[in-house]
Amino acid sequence: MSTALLERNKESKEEELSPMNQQIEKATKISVNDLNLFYGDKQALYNISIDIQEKQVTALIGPSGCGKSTFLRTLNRMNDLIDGVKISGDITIDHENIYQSHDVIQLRTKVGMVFQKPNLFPMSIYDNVAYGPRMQGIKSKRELNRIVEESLRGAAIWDEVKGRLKTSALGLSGGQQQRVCIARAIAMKPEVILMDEPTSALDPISTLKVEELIAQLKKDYTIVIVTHNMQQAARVSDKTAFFLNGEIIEYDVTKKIFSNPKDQRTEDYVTGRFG
Amino acid sequence: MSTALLERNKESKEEELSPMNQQIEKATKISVNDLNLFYGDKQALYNISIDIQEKQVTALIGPSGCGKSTFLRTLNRMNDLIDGVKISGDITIDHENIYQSHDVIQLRTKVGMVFQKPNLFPMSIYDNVAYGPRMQGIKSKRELNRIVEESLRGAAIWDEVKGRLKTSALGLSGGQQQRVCIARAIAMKPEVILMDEPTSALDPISTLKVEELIAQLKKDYTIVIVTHNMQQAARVSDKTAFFLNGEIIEYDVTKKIFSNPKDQRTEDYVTGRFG
Amino acid sequence: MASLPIENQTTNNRKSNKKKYFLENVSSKVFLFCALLSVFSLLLIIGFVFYKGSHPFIAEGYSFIDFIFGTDWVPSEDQFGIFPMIVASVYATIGALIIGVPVGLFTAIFLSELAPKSMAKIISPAVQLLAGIPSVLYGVFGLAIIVPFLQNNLGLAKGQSLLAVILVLAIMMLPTIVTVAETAIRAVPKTYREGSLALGASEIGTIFKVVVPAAKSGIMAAIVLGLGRAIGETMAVILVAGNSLIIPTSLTDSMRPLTTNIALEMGYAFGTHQEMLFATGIVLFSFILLLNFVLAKISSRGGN
Amino acid sequence: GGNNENEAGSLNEGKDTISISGSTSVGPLAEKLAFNYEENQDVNIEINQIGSSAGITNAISGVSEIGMSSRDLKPEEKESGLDETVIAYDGIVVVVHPSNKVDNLTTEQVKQIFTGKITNWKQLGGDDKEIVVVSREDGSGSRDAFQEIVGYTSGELVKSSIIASGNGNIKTTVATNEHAIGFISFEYIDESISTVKINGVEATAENVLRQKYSLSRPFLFVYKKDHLTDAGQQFIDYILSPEGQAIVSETGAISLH
Amino acid sequence: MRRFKDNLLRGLLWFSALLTVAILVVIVGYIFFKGFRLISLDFIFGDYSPTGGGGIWPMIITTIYTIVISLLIATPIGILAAVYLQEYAKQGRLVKMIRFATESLTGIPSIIYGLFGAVFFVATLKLGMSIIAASLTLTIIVLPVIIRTTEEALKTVPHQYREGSLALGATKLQTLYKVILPSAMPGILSGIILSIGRIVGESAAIFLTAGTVAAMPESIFSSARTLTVHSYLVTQEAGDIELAAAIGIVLIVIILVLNLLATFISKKLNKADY
Ligand SMILES: Nc1ncnc2c1ncn2[C@@H]1O[C@H](COP(=O)(O)OP(=O)(O)OP(=O)(O)O)[C@@H](O)[C@H]1O
Ligand SMILES: Nc1ncnc2c1ncn2[C@@H]1O[C@H](COP(=O)(O)OP(=O)(O)OP(=O)(O)O)[C@@H](O)[C@H]1O
Ligand SMILES: [Mg+2]
Ligand SMILES: [Mg+2]
Repeated sequence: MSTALLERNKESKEEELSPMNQQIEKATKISVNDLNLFYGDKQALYNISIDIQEKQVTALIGPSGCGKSTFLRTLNRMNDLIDGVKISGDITIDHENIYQSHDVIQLRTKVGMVFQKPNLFPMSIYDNVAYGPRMQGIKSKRELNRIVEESLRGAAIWDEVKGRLKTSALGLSGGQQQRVCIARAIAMKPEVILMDEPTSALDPISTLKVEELIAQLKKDYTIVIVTHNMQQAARVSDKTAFFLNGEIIEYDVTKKIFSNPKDQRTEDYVTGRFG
Repeated sequence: MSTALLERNKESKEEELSPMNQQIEKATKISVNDLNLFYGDKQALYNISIDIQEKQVTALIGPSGCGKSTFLRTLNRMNDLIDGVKISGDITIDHENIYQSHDVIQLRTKVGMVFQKPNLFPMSIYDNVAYGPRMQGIKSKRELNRIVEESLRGAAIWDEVKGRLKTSALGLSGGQQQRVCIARAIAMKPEVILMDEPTSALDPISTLKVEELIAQLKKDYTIVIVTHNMQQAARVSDKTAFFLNGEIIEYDVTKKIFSNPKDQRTEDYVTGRFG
Repeated sequence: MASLPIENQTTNNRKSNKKKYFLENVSSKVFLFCALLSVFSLLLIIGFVFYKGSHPFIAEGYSFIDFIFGTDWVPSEDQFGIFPMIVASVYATIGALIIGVPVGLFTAIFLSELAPKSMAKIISPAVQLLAGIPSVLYGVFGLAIIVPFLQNNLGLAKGQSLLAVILVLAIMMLPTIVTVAETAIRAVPKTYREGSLALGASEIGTIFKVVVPAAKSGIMAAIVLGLGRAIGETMAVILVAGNSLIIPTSLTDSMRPLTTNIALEMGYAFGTHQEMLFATGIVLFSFILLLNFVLAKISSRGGN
Repeated sequence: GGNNENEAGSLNEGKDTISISGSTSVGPLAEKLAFNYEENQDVNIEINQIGSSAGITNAISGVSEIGMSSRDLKPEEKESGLDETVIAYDGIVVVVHPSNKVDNLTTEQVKQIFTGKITNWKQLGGDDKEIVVVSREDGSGSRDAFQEIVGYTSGELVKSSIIASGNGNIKTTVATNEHAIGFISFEYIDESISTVKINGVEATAENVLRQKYSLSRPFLFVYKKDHLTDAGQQFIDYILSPEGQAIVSETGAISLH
Repeated sequence: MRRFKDNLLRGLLWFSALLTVAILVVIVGYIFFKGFRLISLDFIFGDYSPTGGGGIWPMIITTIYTIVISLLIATPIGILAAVYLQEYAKQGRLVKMIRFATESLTGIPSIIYGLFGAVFFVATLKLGMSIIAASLTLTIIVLPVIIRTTEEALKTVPHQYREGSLALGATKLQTLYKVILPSAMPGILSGIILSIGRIVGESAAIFLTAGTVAAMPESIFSSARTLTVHSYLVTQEAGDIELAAAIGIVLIVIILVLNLLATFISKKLNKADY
């Protein structure tokens, strides 16, 4: 299956895209085929088709409101929660159609998510991070302690919060909260991690740490990340998809997107000449 | 009064900083003197002293949790709302001590604010933007229409929302919401605008637009902006203060901070070598 | 980061997920069952009232029009006209709303937004205490304090009056309105308040323009529940209404609301008389439906 | 069966249980009778004061063994096979506020007051004050009896009259209103209100028994013959005995003898 | 002008609150003033006798029985029903109608519930006049209150919490009892407290279903008299306001204890109380 389908925009040249894909040896983890999504009557995604490779970082970029978050949320079926959302097309993860399977829980255990706005629960920091594992039935105090510490370290926040694990998570600064959110997702040891602008609230140092973390995580995990930060996309991702008005305009290895994009609009966007 | 006081960190060299300030001719708009702030028993700001110049953009940078937001919120007394906050020291705006005056409302009309997380009210877009002016007693429909359109244009969001001004503001994407927040602040025509990472949820294009807007606004307004984005600080600000652990480590003209900082820690931070 | 072997974990998940989905299924059935049970019991009551109350009109040839618009209620002489009571109920309810709702809401706003924490901590539970005082005692209070007060200060021959009813009902609505509305207002996110204050809105402006509208749904619930409490109240009203069978024309007239009629005579009623009291219940129910409908309309209009 | 609701009875060491429900006017008297009766007998008497009609309904349906009524049975109720026993008489007394100077009325005057022909105390030799009429609810035994003896119908009752439920409420209403006039049972007379002589006759039990004082009504026990247990019958017998009737007199009601 | 309006509104807020407090003080004060003379150990703990004034211990026990049983039934059903309406049901006409009917039923006078209970629970289900029949009737009376307040409380729980939890692979059920219900606890609690008030304050519905037997109930199938019914009877027939007020004092104390207990329990249940 081809990686970037631009059914509506006939400007794309599919045959040119295919060779690029062949350079990437990794297996396909997520395969999206002809996905359309409507919020009520309003179409938010048009004919999205994309293959996302295992153990790589795939970045989604594009202007505000173009549908990046919406697309990301189809991958763990978070859009199911919104009334009036209609979806057509297929999404398979590990060759399993996630919209046909009824096991959303397993899907969401496998596909972790970090949201745009930190959304910690009104509990202690510890309980927030231990939440997922507990829901999976892990009860051993020692095991939980280990997971919590490991996850918080992984999210580069351990040192800041280790003394106040039992205090409310909502007392943390925005950046701290977001890192705890990442820790909470990591604690589940998912296979895929979806990140919706995970560092938009972070300072450069934490951002760097999270980016390092991403680089490290991708050895084991498949990561899809939405970012507004071109440098970040360039730094962390292996492949990049450029969204515009609900369509994928271009999807390719990151280097190519940033150095030599096919589409004029992509070039305009990544060089900041857009709009 | 000297601009950067590093009472606790004796490494700083005050006498060296002073000459830099003299290059800046603008008058002092906000003057902060020996400010200490406690959340309950926990001290969040230490001996902050800083002069902020009129009709300039002052950027506050520093790692997450260092107190940037906290400091920003002292300038329009938003910290008054938090229980158990204790403040010592003086802040004067236009030579008036804002903690002695009892007219917080006038202060906040004069000092607008854009928050880290978009916090639109559950009303229509129009009502959100018209909220401040209405509170000021503006009733004329035409006048309000004009203000709303102007402000939304100013925040680079007019075209996206003009068709749905009367629909709920909460249906917008994160980026869109934040720009409406900026519009809402602009609608008040304040003298000072405080921005707490106003573009952290925006895509590069909107960010650029907002930055242009900031450049334009500073002709009339004094702007204080917290940002994690070094490039942004470098692009938009005239002066930059570097915060660390609740103190100002260095405060100087932006160019100096980024090209030739005095303090090793500042250098480490702005070059991303920190931590 | 070190991790458990992924496959291992996945199979674990699969196993336990079966149980989870089962639980999920069962629980949603249980929730549905509870909802249906509630609905069922409520339907039963409605059915019961309608069954009993419609009998005279269906089987005994009484005219429903005469029932609604008749002005004479003399059960022992087979006259069943409840028009004066309908008027009385409308007046009493509207009056109680006009006094009870603003006082209750304002108190709730005060407690959640203005009152110092320590003050709210004492007053809120104290107000909730009022909710548990038996209505008989409210009636006694009304009869012993409010009625003589009106009698003496307004120079009336009798203090049992529309005004006394309105005051007692307004008082009885208070705890419900205050408690429910206070909880709703407290739940409004802080960011709204911050956003508004940062725009130079005053504390009061913020409260009325942002916080209260954001809590609209809960406030409506407070009003509706408070109203229900007031309309459904009988024991207290019996004592202060006077229960006279006239169409009230002034606040100082004594009158008999629909509910009182039911409670007053049910103890001795028999046969058609009793059924007519149930019919009174139907009218009351329709009255409440109408009122709630109007309130819902008002609130949805106010929303935009 | 007549005792189907009384699972408690079987828990109670095999004691017999008599369940009685009905009139709130008869209730207090029945409670005292039961209280004394239980002291000497191995029996458990449950008394529920829920109103005459509900008590009669219970007696018919078998929820209660005996119903208490302060009004006469309606024809339909009699048709369903109820028997009745008068256990006492209840005198009804006209009461006014203690400050009221009027202390004697003729039956005709009472009638004119309650039908709205006389509207000011002045007309009766009292102060120049509007009369506020207080009556019981339609269907109430006291009211039925009162109206029958005084001689007016429910339809004639002055419309602006205050309707109070229960003797206590009439008493409280009259006690707090100088304008008011009402009627209550003998049992509830106390110093908060003052009583009015009817046709010059004082409202006392003797005068009722001597048939000088006409305002009275019977207190009834109603039951279905086949529901009545031996214990129930014995309790009724006890009430009708001199011992039981002595208690009746003690409580302020009028004994049968 | 704006300032004037602000001050006016602020004044009104203060005025309303003061008025409410004044009403509270006057009513509670009146009850205490009227009733405190009767309060004695014997009055509370003695055995009831129809001749003396006191001995309300059996009624205290009955009152507590009815509260506990009604709450034990109504709270779970009400909360779960609200959960269904708010979290599971499709928000359509039907749900709206259910909500509407529920609300409207709060205005039906309790004597009608009482008559219903007398026909349905007492006679049809053959429970007899008993504490259980009264409790079931009371359950129906307070259900709308619990459902409605719980629904409102659920509505105020931020959507992000649900998303956050579900995205972590938690089931809806887990999300519900770990995140949503704890966050909604204050609202639910106020519903429960109002219900306690409603149960305690009820008379008509109780004397028609539990009767007025003034003796210690042997079991929940016994007929018995609650404090409120007792105070109803003494005001209605005897006009003994002092006694009613004395009972009122006891009731106020009971409610106070129960409200504190409910608050305490909900705090215990709600570990997420930050
Ligand atoms: N729940 C919703 N109902 C209706 N429309 C929605 C909803 N959520 C998003 N949209 C619309 O769908 C479009 C895509 O939104 P989305 O949040 O996916 O954008 P995005 O690319 O993530 O933007 P941003 O970078 O600002 O987060 C936008 O036009 C938005 O207004
Ligand atoms: N309400 C509060 N109560 C207690 N501590 C707080 C509160 N708000 C902030 N803090 C603490 O004060 C310190 C400074 O927080 P602040 O929000 O000012 O950081 P920041 O520099 O804005 O960080 P970020 O870049 O992550 O937004 C942090 O350690 C934070 O945990
Ligand atoms: Mg987004
Ligand atoms: Mg901050």
